[in-house]
Amino acid sequence: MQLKKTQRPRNIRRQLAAATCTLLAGTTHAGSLIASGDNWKIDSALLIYAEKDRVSLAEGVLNIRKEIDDDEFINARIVTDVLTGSSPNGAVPSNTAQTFTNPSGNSSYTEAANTTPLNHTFKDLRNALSVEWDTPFSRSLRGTLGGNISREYDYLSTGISVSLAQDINQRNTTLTLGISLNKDTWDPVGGVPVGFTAMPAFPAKKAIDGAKTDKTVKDILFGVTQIINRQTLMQLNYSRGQSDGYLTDPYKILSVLENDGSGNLRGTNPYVYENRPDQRTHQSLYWKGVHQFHNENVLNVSYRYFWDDWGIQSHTVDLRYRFDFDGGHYLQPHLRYYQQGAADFYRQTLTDGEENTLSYASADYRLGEFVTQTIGLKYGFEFKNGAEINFRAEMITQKGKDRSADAVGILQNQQLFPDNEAYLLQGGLSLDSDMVIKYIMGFFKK
Amino acid sequence: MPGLERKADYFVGHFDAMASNCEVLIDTEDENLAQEITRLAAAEVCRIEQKYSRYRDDNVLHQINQGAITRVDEETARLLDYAQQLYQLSEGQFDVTSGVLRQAWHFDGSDKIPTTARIDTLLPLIGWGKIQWHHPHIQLAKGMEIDFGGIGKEYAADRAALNISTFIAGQSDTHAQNTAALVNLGGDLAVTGPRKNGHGWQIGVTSGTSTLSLPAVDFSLKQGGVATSGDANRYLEKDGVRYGHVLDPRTGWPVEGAPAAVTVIAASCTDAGMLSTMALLHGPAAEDFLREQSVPYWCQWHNREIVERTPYP
Amino acid sequence: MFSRLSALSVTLLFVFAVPAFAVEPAPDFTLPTFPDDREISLKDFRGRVVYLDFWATWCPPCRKSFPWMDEMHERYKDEGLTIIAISVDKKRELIEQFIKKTEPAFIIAHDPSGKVAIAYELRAMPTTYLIDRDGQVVMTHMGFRSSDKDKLEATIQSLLEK
Amino acid sequence: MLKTLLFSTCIALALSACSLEPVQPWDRDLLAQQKMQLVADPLEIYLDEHTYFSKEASSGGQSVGGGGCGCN
Repeated sequence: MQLKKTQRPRNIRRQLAAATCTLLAGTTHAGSLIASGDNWKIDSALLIYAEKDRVSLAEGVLNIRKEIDDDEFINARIVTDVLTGSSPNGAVPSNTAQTFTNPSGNSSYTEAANTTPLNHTFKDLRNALSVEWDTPFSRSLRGTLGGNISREYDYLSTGISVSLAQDINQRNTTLTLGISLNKDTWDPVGGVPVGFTAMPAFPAKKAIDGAKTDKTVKDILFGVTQIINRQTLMQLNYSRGQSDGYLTDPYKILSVLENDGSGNLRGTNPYVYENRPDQRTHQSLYWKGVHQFHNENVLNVSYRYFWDDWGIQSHTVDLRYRFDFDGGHYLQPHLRYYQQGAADFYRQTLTDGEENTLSYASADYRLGEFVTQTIGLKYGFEFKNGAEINFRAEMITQKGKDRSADAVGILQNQQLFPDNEAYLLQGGLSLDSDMVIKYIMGFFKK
Repeated sequence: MPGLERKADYFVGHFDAMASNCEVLIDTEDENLAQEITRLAAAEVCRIEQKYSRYRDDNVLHQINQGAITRVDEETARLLDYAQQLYQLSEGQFDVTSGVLRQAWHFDGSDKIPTTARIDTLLPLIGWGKIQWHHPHIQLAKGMEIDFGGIGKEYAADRAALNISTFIAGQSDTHAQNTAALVNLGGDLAVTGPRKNGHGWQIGVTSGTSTLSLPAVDFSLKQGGVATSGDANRYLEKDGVRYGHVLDPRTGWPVEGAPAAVTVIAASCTDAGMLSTMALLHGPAAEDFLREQSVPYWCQWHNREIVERTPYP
Repeated sequence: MFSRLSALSVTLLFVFAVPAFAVEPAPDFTLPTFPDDREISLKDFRGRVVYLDFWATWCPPCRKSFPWMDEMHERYKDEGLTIIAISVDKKRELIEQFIKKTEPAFIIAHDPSGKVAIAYELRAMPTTYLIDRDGQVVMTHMGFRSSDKDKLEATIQSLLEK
Repeated sequence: MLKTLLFSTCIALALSACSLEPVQPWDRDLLAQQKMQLVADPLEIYLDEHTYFSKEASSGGQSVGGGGCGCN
């Protein structure tokens, strides 16, 4: 019954090794290599933003994107930022020193003559989390559901958003519809001031309308993205948003001048709290084009026209041009030009009695007429495994319209719009390799 | 419950599984790390034992062996694919369906040789080709059974070593990342890599027969695995003929003139195990087969009662 | 026995239920292969079941299908399955880099101009055409999701058994 | 007036889409690159939007969602 084996044994070692490799690795050797990059993506960035003599901000962002099923993603973003420094309080400079009460009402501070009065109490830590679930409904329709929460010591913002993207025209055109709803709560230091009431001289207390107040913001967006050719695509969005509730800045005040054209602050109650409408509807048209030239450089340019029923109109042009070099290096200059007109109720100062006749007024420089210009350069390096490291440096200047000719009396010699200059430094790191994720997991396990 | 023992510059973790004394040698002086690695290895080996033990009635193997159509999980599917490849590579000599022969053969040193008629009743129940295996579904004919006994221990050793490697790679400090380990499941062993000092692990092979007092063979292993097949103490003897325990699934009878035991070093413990098993199945040509594979091996023959070996390259 | 039945029923469902999958002859083509730069024609594989896949290195689901195609190749090559993966990448180097990393065991062909893609009226990346032993396209499948694997494999099995 | 403008822009875009030669699936190599995405570096855009949100009266336009802040 024995089987005679006479033929020479075959060499099977290599085939056996390949089979064993498949058995042990849990997948073919190709599998472990490919699955990695498509599954996890971690992006992180650290931003340092510093204004000359004003606020400084350090902001860290961590973004984790994971493919949980085919084409279905969970995206989570964690942001922490620390803000320190001072911000214009709305009052105009004067030829004498000025004294203001802190928002808490527990102390006061004095600003020297001929300087823009700043509120020095800003020191804030913000933590924000947003999570998005992005899933396909069919081969041409996908949806995104998002939620976000952001917490500062005096501000809480929560929101949800939903958007749908439908591909048509052989996937050359994508129609987007998005809506979002945000509910924000102010818990300002010292309570919510009553608009147009006087900022009392310490130790008197300001008139307040409760400790907390809130607002809701609803947005809707329609977009069309069109592939123009193999190298070009464009996007056009129309969006409309409505804010309701407390839209005033509880820390901003206005200087009230004497009625005599002297430009002097009035003798009693020289400062009043600002007061804005409790509703705002804004709209914007946004266009963006991305084009790749034959030398593989990419131009990314956008234009936004924004207008609202407060009378603000703005134009924003943003331009980024990416030069690719051999070996994964790239350089990307960035230019941005922003020009805005003032809100109808923007006033640099009030004159005595005006607070009783006007419905709204604010001296917040952000509602005034100004131009912001940004110039920056980014350097990036893409590793062969898909990771990327990048740095950028930018300079931002903000310049208001010179209104000294309209100013009265002694104010003609003052810089009424608080021009600003800021520097931005950012470092970023993106990873999407399995090894690194394992490393990080191991680190957290420790 | 795994135990841990401190040696000169490494730890040894102990646990019992797969009817063997199992140990893990861990090249570290960090007791917590050694503990964790031992626990990891024990967990993996026990998991595989439970999943593929033929003595249990609550696992996937039992379900398959009931003859029902079974949709199997990925791991089982890989094992079945592997079994199929082994069947093809060995031209039918290695067959995971041959376990039913145990019903006729009891290698207890006695002279109870089964009758040809008895063997012939079992032969229709043997043969990979009779199985319906279409990933991920399997169905066996009534009376057939699958037994991963010939693969299980080696597979478990490799899986445990692989899990340890993954765990080590995930460690954050460099000390832990340099840790190497050796998994030894009753003589089937796998290493995760060379020791910290860059040298291999010193391994001794002793003769399988108690009557012999041959010097142990020492060698150093940096990568891969080692496995031994065969057991000189399992045989039947009748009318002066010795029936070895290595059965040819195609005939149902022992392979004539097979070595008592074969030890092989290969890229993985599983590879080593399959090569040593196939060598046994080649009977007197076992060494021809091993030389053709150009792997280091040790071969122990009954008749000559010596261990021949190929020097470790 | 079980899987043969279920595979067949799956295929029938597709042949009859969706007109887009109606049987029609697969257009023949001749393309260079990677990495050995041979020329292959579809007609050379008459008598075998052909899994014809259009892919590109820049397409994530395409990349994701490679380990699975390797598995299918390994599992069914002896039963008569041929996998031809046609890359529509413009640049050769991209394919070279990719296959150096993944070492697929099946056939990789190159169609940089998309002429074969046009002949097959490709509408998405990736698209798979299952061609039976008589050279008829039996199934057209767009995209690659994990959940598609069972259906594709069942169709492959049924075509191999025909 | 504005609605008319918007409407006509949409029509123009739709018409241009019809007259454009569609880019075929196999020709999307460049469009698949990260640097060709509308938002090529999402974190950079997020940080920019956050910065300008707190310094200017306009915001949004690119997408919906994201959070507000009481920024200064």
